[in-house]
Amino acid sequence: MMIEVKIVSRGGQGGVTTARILAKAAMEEGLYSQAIPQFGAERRGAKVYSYLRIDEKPIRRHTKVEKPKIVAYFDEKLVEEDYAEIKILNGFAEGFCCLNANKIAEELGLVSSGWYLISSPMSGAIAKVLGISLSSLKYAVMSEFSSKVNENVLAAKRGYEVVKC
Amino acid sequence: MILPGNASCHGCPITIAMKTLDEIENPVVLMPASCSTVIAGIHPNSALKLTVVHVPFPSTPSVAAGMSRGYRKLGIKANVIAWMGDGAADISFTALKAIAERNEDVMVVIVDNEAFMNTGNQSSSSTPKYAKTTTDPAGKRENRRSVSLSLINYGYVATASVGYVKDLRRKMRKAGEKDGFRLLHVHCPCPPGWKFEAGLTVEIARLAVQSLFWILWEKDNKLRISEISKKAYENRIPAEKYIKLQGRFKGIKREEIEELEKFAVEEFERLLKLEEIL
Amino acid sequence: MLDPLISHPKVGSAGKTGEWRVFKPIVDHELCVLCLECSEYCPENVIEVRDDKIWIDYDYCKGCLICKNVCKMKAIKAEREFY
Amino acid sequence: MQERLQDESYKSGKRVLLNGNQAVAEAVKIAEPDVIAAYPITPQTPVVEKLAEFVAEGVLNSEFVNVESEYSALSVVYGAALTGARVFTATSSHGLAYMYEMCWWVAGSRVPLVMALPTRSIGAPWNIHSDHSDVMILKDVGWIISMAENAQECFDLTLIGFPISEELNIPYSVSYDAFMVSHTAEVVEVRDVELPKRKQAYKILPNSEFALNAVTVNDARHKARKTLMKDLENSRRKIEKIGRCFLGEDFSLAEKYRVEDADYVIVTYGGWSGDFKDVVDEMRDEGVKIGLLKLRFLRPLPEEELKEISGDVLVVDRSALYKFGGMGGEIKRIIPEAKNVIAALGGYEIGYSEIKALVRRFVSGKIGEVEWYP
Repeated sequence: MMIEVKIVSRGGQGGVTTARILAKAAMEEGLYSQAIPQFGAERRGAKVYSYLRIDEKPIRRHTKVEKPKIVAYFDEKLVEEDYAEIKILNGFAEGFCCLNANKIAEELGLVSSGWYLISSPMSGAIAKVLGISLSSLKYAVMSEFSSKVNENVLAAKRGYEVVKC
Repeated sequence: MILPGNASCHGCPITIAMKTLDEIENPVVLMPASCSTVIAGIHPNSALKLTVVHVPFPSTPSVAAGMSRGYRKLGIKANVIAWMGDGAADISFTALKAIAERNEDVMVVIVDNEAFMNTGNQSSSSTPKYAKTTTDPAGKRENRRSVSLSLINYGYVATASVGYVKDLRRKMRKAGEKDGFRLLHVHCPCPPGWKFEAGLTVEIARLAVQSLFWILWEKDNKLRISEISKKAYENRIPAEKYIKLQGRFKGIKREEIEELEKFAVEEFERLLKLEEIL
Repeated sequence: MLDPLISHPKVGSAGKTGEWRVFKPIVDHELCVLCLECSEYCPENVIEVRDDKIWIDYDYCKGCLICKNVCKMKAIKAEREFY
Repeated sequence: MQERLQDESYKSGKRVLLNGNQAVAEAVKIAEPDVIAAYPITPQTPVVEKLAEFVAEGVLNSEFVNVESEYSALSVVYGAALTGARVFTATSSHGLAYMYEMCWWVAGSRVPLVMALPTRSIGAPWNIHSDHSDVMILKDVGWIISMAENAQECFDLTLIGFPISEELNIPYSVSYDAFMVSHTAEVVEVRDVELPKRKQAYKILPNSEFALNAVTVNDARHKARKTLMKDLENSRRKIEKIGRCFLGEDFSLAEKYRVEDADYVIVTYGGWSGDFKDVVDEMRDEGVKIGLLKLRFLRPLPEEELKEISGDVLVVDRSALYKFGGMGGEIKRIIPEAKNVIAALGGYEIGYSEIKALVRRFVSGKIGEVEWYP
């Protein structure tokens, strides 16, 4: 059964990277995956949608994701009306799987020009919800980053461990 | 080497220039649409005993750069020569500037007959003010601009004239021996285009230099105005002598000749100042 | 495949261009000092030295008369061939 | 979901997550061109950046030329190809339009080269998104044109492009939808293959002493064009032979998907093909005998497969030529009753449900000769 995930972030927070990390982690699990960035110009601070598809068989579909099972919001202000079964939030609110990804990023020094770089903790949280193993996640994070690799691996691990539904 | 029995017009300056290609070792000559294309021969014949590649008008500098990169990568010794008219220099200027900037190992030869002659004499940026062309039937309104001067900061750049073949040969040989970007800008008075008798090509070319309408210079490590032109500055002949022989200036007014003369002298004096700093 | 794309060098690529001539340059060998100025400036590349004399290939000489005009010895004169 | 799919390629560690652009670059790395020249344009830019990175890292031994325009990009690789160098370039949309003159010149010169073409709309108005307007202007120039459905095909069709182009002496383009394929990362099997050395019909060398492409009169240009077009028309067997050699025995110019007994057949190409396959499966489950013919190559046109189709045919295009979509008009030459839809230009995002709705309309006989969708 194909699972579709929608990631709602702001340009600069790492939403596109999150989709790539998760697609790689799923691939490491022996699954097929697709990471779809928002098409077109990405602007820092503006709302950005990225998508993820995971399946046991090759994914043929290339059109937009219409009805994601899972949605992940990178901050509370980004939350919008949706019909997803599972919602993940960087923040705290009723009905969401929650974590404080900003805090994890801050503690590990994953900050750039005041922005919390939360692709790793968020991918940790989403991986947990998706049932992807921690070892596959770590592998994906390591292959995605070329600097602050250890910090990102730690951040992903913490996101994975602290997310509460 | 240009072979006899080609399709050039009577008294063609371009074929005079083509003969000096024998100064170059391992030449591969690129030709965009131009008089040279027609002179070079109609299929299945070629009028040049050389390797020649005919290419679309604006692509010449870039195809030349590609060939030179290819030869370099494959370890083949070759001297790629982009042989173009002033028209091709106009239409390919972005590419020309780009290969100069990248210092591509290409030798550019611009045979400048001061208009688009292959299509029957339309104005180019080289056409002098007041010269009549089919697209400026009342005479051109703007002064010409020198493509070689605009590229003076890139590699070896020199001007030459078919009126002074020894100087042309020397510069051709010198450019051919160098690596990187090289530009040789050759003045080519055109009998049918400028409307003068075919036998006068060389004479007109020399008058252009002696009246300062064409300046011979060379920028190697340093800019040097060639001796021929320095002497011409000291014993300058009146512009009228050069202009009156050419039908393209028919009906030109006295004050207009004076204006052109002033422009030519000023250009030379600017170059003299440039010689001190470049 | 390649026949239409490849052209080979040929003397007379545009035919017997000597037929284009109106004036025929004639060398006065008495006056000629073999300075080769005429050969250097000949646009058609038809002037060379044969048997220590200037030789013009009239099969291809178009008769532009540049040779006549650049000759410092005034050793070349023109003869009209057509009226 | 936790169950691992332990296929061979996964075990050998060659499965990597790549988007279409990266997959193209990986294939180019294997082909190891002598000269690469390209000018950035969205959505092609990452191809150029990736190759520049490979060269800088020293994993790719190519001359990389940073040109000032697409026109020069194709001019540079054309020049290099004449010398015997293997070459690669990439562009898109306005870039292709800008280099159009050289597209003809390259084809006419019978010079092998490979160009990646993520397909993007051509303005005005400005639009950086996917449709097939650009590749359609290349269609009748005299190039081999392949069309990738996904990142895997981006890799595969780029890889085989080099030997195909060099065997046929015809330039080769690999096209793939902007963003939908160029920027979507997928699991790709990076094949561990070695390509044969470059060959070509002729080279230009200092001692060649002939002229290439001189002015022609009478029959020469006619002959040149006729030979090129006939060689392109007849290139099918050689393309398939090379494709099968590198990609496996089931490689062909067109993919037949459940068409054998079909009453309805969708003919399409590019990034949507997979969505249509999913629709075909769903409707087959409902008892509708429907199939899909995916054109993997637009040039040469897979005419044999098109002629074999039975039942009602719908050609789905993503470009508009006069009256018909990019391929619809010409497929009607082979299948006169074929219906044609011109869908979602300029990245107009239609979803899977809309694709399904379109197919349902077709099956219920509600689509006219040619329609815009939406």
